[in-house]
Amino acid sequence: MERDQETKMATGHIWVDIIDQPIEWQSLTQKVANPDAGSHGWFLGVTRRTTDDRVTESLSYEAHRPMAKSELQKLAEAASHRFSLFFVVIVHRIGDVPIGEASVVVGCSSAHRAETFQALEWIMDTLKREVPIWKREQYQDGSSEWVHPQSEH
Amino acid sequence: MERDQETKMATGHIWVDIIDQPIEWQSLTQKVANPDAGSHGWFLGVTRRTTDDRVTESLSYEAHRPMAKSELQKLAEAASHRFSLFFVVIVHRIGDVPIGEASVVVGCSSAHRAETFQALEWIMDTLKREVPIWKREQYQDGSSEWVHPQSEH
Amino acid sequence: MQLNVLLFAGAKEAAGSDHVTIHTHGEPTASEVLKALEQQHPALSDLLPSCRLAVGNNYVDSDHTVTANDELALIPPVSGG
Amino acid sequence: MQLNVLLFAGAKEAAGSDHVTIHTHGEPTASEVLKALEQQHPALSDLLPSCRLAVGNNYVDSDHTVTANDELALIPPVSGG
Repeated sequence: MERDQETKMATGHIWVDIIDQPIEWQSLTQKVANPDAGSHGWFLGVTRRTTDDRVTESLSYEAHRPMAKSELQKLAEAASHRFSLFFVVIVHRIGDVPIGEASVVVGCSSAHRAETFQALEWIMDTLKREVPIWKREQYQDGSSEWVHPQSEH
Repeated sequence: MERDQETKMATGHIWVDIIDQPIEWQSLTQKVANPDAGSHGWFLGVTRRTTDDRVTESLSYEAHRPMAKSELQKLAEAASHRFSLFFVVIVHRIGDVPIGEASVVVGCSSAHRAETFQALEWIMDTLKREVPIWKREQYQDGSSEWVHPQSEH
Repeated sequence: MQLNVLLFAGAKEAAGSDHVTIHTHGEPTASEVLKALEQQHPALSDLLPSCRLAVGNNYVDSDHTVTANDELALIPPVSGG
Repeated sequence: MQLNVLLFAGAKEAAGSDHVTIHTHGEPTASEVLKALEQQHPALSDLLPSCRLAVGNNYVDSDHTVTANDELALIPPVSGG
């Protein structure tokens, strides 16, 4: 993947990134390979057309970029430790993310599949609570709004 | 993907296959796309080097092929219904599967991530119980054995 | 009646063949097929208690009646994935 | 003391700026920073009760003491993923 060196954070078995372009996640899939890994898992969060009854035109994401990168790194390290992962990849895209494209890609590998599934869910749940990234819904009716879930705190 | 037409089973939003070559799963990833899908998930079961204390040289899989294809199709349909999936992909490789290569790839898409995670786990659990495919462990010490888990029935 | 039963994996290895033939009186149930396999092919007896029977592409219950042209398969505990 | 606070998303939109300045007596705690934001920037008052304060790359507790060169950020409820 060609990318600005400064935006990458690779520490041993962890790869986190915040990028402004489409996530070329297929180039990430080789990272999780390990001869002792029996299980690889990937999750992609994708912009969808409908939220409740409203039709989304596009989503746009903003980040407190240095802090978000730091939080992703901490999150990946915590997941790696907690679920004995061989590799963790978390890449979040910011800026406009059209329908059908991924805003976030999470991948990991572990000895057995139970840890892979648990880790993917835990990473996504924690990311959505802790990482300073915000989504702006741009609706087809012309309105738009920042999404600040009030139930989270 | 270039492949023998007869071995494919594509029914609307379902794609199951049993193949004798490496699984080119990246060519499968576009199948799950859907404008109303907010979540895509993938699981890869990969040959690992160690099982308990023994070192694996390779794994080899055998299938009751027509029945296994039929069972995969039923499994994909059941998962699609149960978890409201937009798409389900299940591909199992048979024959020798070297260390680091995938013996099975499962992918799906749904509106929200909860269903994606639940579906991947359920498909793998059910596949390992119901689909007539068998694994032969070829150990580095020269011995080999068919794996017939006795606790499953 | 003479019936052909497909064998796989450990069952194939134990019998030294990818199928065996059994002889039954009339149309047997699935459990009678398994019993005939045990009596007529003792090499399978270790694995048989954990096996299921399939007709065509489907598992069948123990009281399912087998007919002459059914394609039978002995399914030892599976280990795909 | 004069402190600069970075704003994001709905907070940035409400204030019409990607940062605001607050004035405090001495080195305030994080909760005193939030209080000062409410008093000195009423446009933020709707969102403030659900916001957290970050210093540098870390969330801080309400009793954390802020010093002159800290980079402060107001973090409204996040919605990434």
